[in-house]
Amino acid sequence: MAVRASGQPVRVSQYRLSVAPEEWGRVAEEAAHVGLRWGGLWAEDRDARIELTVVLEQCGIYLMVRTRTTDLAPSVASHTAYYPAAGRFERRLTDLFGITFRGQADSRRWIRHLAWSENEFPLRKAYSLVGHDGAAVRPDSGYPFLEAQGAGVYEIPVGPIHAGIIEPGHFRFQAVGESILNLEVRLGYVHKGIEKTAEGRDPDGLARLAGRVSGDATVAHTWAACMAMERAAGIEVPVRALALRAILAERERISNHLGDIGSICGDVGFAFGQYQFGRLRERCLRLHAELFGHRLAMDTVVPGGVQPDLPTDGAHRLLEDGIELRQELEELNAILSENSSLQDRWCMTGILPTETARMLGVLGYVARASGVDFDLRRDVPYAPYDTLKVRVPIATVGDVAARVRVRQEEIDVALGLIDELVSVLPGGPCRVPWSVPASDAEGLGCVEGWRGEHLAYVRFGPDNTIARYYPRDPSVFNWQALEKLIIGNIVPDFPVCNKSLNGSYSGHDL
Amino acid sequence: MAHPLIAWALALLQTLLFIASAPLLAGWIKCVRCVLQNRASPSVLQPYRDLGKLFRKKVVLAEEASWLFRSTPYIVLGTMILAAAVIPLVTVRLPTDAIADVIVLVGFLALGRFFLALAGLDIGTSFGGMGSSREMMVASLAEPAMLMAVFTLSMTASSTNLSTAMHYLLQSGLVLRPAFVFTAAGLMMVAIAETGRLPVDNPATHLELTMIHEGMILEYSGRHLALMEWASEIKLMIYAVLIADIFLPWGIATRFTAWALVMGVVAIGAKLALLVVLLAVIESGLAKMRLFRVPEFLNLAFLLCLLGLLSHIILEVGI
Amino acid sequence: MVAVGLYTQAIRMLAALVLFTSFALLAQTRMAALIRLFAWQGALLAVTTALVALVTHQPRLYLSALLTLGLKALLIPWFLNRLVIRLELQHETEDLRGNAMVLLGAAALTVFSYYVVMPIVELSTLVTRNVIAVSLAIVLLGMLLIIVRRKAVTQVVGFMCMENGLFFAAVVSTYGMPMVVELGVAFDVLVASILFGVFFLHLRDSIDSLDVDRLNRLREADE
Amino acid sequence: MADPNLTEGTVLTLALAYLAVASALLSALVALATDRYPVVFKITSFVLLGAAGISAVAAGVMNLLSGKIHTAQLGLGLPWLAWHLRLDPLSGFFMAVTGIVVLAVAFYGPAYVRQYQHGPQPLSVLGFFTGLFVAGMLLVLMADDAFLFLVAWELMSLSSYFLVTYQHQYASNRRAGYLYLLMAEISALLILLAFGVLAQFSHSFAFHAMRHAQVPPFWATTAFVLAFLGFGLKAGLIPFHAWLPEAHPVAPSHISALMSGLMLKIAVYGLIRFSYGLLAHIRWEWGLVLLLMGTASALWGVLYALMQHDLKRLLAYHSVENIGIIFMGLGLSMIFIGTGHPVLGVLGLIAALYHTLNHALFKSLLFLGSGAILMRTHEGDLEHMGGLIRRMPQTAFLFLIGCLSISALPPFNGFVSEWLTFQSALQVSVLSNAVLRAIIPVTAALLALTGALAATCFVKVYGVAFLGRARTRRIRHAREVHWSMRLAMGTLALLCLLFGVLPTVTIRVLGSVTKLLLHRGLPSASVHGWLWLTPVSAGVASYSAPLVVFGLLLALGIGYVLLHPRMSSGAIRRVSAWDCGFGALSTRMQYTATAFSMPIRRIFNPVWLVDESTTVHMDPREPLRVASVEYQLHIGDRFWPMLYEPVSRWVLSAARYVSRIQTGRVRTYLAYSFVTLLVLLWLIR
Repeated sequence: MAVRASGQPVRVSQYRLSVAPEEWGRVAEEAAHVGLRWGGLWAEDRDARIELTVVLEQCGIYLMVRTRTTDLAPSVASHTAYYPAAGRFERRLTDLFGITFRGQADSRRWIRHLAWSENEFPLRKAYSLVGHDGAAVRPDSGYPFLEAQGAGVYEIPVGPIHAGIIEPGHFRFQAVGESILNLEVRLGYVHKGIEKTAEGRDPDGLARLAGRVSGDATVAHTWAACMAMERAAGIEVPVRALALRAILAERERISNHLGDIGSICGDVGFAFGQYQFGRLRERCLRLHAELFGHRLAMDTVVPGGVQPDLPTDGAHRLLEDGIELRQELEELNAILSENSSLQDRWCMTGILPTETARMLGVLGYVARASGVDFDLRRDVPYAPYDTLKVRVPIATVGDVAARVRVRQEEIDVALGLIDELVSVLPGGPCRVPWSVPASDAEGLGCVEGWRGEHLAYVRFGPDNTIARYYPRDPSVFNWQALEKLIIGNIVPDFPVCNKSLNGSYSGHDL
Repeated sequence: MAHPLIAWALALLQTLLFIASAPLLAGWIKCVRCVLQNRASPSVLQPYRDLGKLFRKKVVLAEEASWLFRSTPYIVLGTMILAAAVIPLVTVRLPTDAIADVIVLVGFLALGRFFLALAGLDIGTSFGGMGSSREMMVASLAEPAMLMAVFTLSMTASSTNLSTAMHYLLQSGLVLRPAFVFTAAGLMMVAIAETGRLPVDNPATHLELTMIHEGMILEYSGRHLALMEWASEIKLMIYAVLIADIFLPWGIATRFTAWALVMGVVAIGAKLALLVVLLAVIESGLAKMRLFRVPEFLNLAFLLCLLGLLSHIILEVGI
Repeated sequence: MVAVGLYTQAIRMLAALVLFTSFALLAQTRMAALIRLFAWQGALLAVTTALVALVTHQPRLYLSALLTLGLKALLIPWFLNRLVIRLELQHETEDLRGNAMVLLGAAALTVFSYYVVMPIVELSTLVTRNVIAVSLAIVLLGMLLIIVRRKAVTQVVGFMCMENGLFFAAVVSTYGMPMVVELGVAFDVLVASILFGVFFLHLRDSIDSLDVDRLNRLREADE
Repeated sequence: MADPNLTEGTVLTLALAYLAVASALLSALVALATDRYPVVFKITSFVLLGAAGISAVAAGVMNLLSGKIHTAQLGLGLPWLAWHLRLDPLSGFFMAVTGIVVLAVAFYGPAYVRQYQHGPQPLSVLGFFTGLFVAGMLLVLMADDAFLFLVAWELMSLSSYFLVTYQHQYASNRRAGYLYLLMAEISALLILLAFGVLAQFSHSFAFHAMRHAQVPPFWATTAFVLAFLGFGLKAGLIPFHAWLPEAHPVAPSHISALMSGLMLKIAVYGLIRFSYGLLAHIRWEWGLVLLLMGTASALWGVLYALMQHDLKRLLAYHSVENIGIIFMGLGLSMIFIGTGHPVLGVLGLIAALYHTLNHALFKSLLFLGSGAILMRTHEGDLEHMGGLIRRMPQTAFLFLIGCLSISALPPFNGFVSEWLTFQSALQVSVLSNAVLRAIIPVTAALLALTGALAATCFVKVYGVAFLGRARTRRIRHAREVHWSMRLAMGTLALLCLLFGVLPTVTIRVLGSVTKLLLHRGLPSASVHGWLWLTPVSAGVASYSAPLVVFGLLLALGIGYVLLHPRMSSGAIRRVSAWDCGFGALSTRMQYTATAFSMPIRRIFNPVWLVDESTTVHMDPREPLRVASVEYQLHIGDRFWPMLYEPVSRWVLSAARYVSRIQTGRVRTYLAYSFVTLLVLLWLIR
């Protein structure tokens, strides 16, 4: 492979590589051969040429492989033959940029519903944001789902509007009676144009936007975006801010896991668990509101540090809360694990085998419950985790019960980390002033959010403006796992399987 | 025995009381459940408000709905009222009790369910069909268990007429019947399955894919929905009254005096209130079963009823 | 309806409950729950013995009741439980396909034992004679449990269950066996359970499973 | 008994019966001419068939009401054995049932057979054999000697064979017909043997001689077993049912109605005639066999029916179920008679007879309904139907009544007979045999399971075929059938309701049958007036169908009046069904028949031979990507590999063994003949 290794390290763990467009397919081939993890793909319209970047990772080292094509509607080889997860990224780029991926098995539209036409490409520079009326768009009912054949097979369409208060997404089951033969997920209902909106913003503006990519992972997304910007600008964040960011991230992890475990109980009709865990989550969120001024701690992470410093009694409150939470959880977890009717629903439901998990490149607790042992905080330690010892809970079965157990243990680990961080919370400022980066400066932020690895790519344009922002939510990979783990299960087990995964619709759709 | 006209009037009154207090029972269950889950509970009268609201609302029908869909709420409610009419609530020996015995009662419930399941299929959506299919699965396994329980009762009292049987039980005084212990347990399980309570169906769920009862009535609105809700509340009441009256018949009026009738009302009220607390406690500790565990659950119910019957034959008759 | 004494009613109720525990044993798949049920059966036996002692004024039956309680409701279940924990079988469940058929078969066995016992019942003069049918049924159900289950622990429980049936018959119909016999039997059972425990440990070590169907490998016939 | 006191009633009743047979035969003859003169003769043939039906009903009802026995001898048949004919309440009852269904078919036929007019097979064949078939059934009912009985039986079997193979262009029909013929002949052989056993002791083939014969218990049981096997085979009892779901559905629908609705009942008649009428002492063990076989048939039949998605096949399996229920009633009756409780025996017999009547009505109705669908849509597969309630509203309504009746739901007729069966089963406390006391309630619970499963099955049938949306173009363009067909179905539906609402009257009339067979009726059933049905006594059980209907109508009426749009909240708004906001519900998103019965299949899985496979093809270009999913399900009858295939293998190998004598040389055959001749001469020496 003719690789022109022009890369100088951004950080020790990140490298860049450029290849010719015709070599694009071989990138995947070689990467798969070596066993690299495929971590995301984005494109950019630079001077009427498309620049494609794929992120690959192994052993904590990130490799950004890049190619520049000669026109705006290029045709490059697809990566799907080696990395099935690439399919949705590529279909997305086809919809947004008009790039053709050769050799792709699935060329149906993905992110595009009927809001813009087939010949419009919103992420090209030429596409203007103004001049579009906000009229309601027809539902995209003509999307060609896979139809299972055979007498007695029927389809269940569920969503985009669901009975519960959850985000919109369409699930199309091919089923016979209660057995699910196949499932296709159709997303894109909450495509908000995050990437286009980001263009031209200043760093503070981008941080605010990143916090709104996916509300439940606001700290993770903002941190990833800030990390990317700070790396691009070469800013050293103060240690106190780093510690506070980690505390925020861990608290986010705890509150979301609590809420999800409650919902997983609720989805199998175990109201006791639902309300108890719901109560604990609410307590968490109220403490956030008191300490950080926002229930979800939105906009607390800012470029160069953390915005409101922790109140003086904050450390004490956090420690106290941790102790109480531990006590309550100890009781509740015992009740959950001893309730055989509950365990019966969770065990052996929605199994994601390790091999499938690896092939799809799933992340976070979904991966860890299926035996894929990867956690950025331990394997690619970024400050302040580089000074901490992070225990990573692992399960191998890959069923709902395993995902719940991994989450329960992650709460425990997170509580431990918070204790450690709070007890040695360094002093000093919690924000440094921003220094304007050079034009074209770029950075890649990698953060282990509560769902898993968040990536954020930022490239600056002139005058401290953002030229390109791409946040890659871990959900993009995890959503694909849902389609696999549900096969062979029965229809009424779907809600609990889905909730145990809990992909972000918004984080996926952008 | 009082004058036939008075008896018929009493029967009518009892039926009205039965169907009018059914929402109260449903409200009471919700209350108890909330208390058990550390939640603030709605008023006991909330089901009445819900029904009132639904009755006032306009009906929105699916384009595909046929006459069967529109008439089903009336039929379902009609069968439930009919079933309620033949169950002794406050007093035994009313003329309505003879219209149908307990097997016919099961038949009424089956008739209502037949139409309910058909209505689920009428619109042609997958949720309705799913609900119907599941409902019929549960019903077809619950019905034999229920009849087995009924057989034990009727063999003990040598009558399938509820009123006569209860009268017999009252007359024979407090007898420890092993058969009834099993039958009561079996019938409770059947009741849980048939009225769509946890762990068989989750009455509080709105997840389309897991619903049984709610799936079938998904397309109903306005007064149709009100009728359906009311019917399901009456159904719950029917099972509760059956269990309370068969296994704890004491307190029910055997004469038509005012005092006896008042006592009858108080007694059944107290029994139902307690029974519901028991039900709520059971519900709170359980998750909903996986759909294909439900047959095992009902098999167990059937087995219990069968054991009841066998222990009746072996331990009670052969003496 | 013949007026029946409270004692008879109570004995019948206990008989029915013991029978029920036997059925429940057949229906139960979880090891821990199985052992708990078995303990309950033992406790019910103890209560029955105590009741008979109370009514017939035989103090030695109280001792027998205590012995039953200690051994069958506490010691053996505790021992089995420890064994299960040691062998890490707590969450183990047996695959019970066609269990409905087994349960129906169990019901048929109950009817059958009644049928078999009928001539004896007609001869007997004891008020509790019908209980003999139940005892026989419990024995037969224990045997059924041994036959249909594959896990060795379940089979031990089935064996004990058979013994319980015999004991029940002895207590109710003849007001208990002589003390010496009882002590001997109790001791035998204890020793048997310990032997089983040792046997399991060896079984697991040698064939790496407690699935007794695996013992098929030991037979010499070619397959 | 044989005294022909030629009163006016006798003459009239017998004349009506003769008329019925004669018109059926005439209808057959007339039908032969239809090929040349289609319109006139088609009508005439059916008019004659209708006349046969009317006169059969008249003869039967007159006989039932009078309760008298009418006998006659015809100078036909063998030299030493004239044809003995006899009409008594039992045959009268079955004749009336036959008449009703034949009448309905006669209404239904002319419009229905139009579709065969230009088919490859001549219409005349259909009409000819239909006439013969009906005549055969009527003659079986009138036969009073074994010879005539068997002649009529063969007439019935053979003519129906030709009806089954009417559309013999399809190989499956030929195969079904062959199987049917084979089973029918085995059945006839067994019946012949059963009569032979009795004739041995009565020294006559006439039934009146058999009635008075002293048959030792062993031979009585032998005769009963033979008769039970013979008639059970013809009735489609498990495990002899395999021919039934093959043969009944392939015949034209009105013939299916006759076969399922009537011919199976003739077999029931045969068994009742044989065991109650000819064998003097009924033993309870026979009853137990009947009860157990009946329960097995009922359960097996309904479970298999649930798995079918071909409408007529499904209905055929339901016939197995209902025959099982009838046999359960008979079994209970025999158990009670055999243990010395004749009153309860009457109850069981009445339950069985009532169910016979009911099954004839609703099964014919359902087969005629399926014929209506088939005629308009050429579609027999439930999976392709849907939404017919909008295209064929009246047929849909009538079919619904059939579904309600067969599902044993009050206040329709099927419920009454099942209720009576339950009541009969619940009287077990009188039995001293404890095992019986334990078994009977369990069979009753299994009957309850059967009923509930039947309801499930018909929710499936009605829901998938008539409700929802049309799945194919043909269904979308279906239209209502001719009024005469609707009239036929309507009559049957009305009768379904009537016999459900007026059980007391029916039971009183049925009393003359039980008086004949068991010398007592069931006076307790209607002792409280026509309004109250109290099979044993008012204290034990009571049911008032008229009041139930009244109460239901009252509740519906009040509800409707109170809640009618005018009274309450205004007009009804129509919108499209809830689609979760996706916007395109298609017919693929409807629940299918296979899907509907899937939970039941999963629960009772060992019952069937399930061959289920899901083939998933992955896309070669992308790992993990599903390119296509194909699901296949085949449900087989376990009795094929368990019983039929071994038997057929055995027969084949036996035949191969025997075939060694087949040399192909003429002289050898002559030698065989010669030896046979010698043996015969030696035998008759």
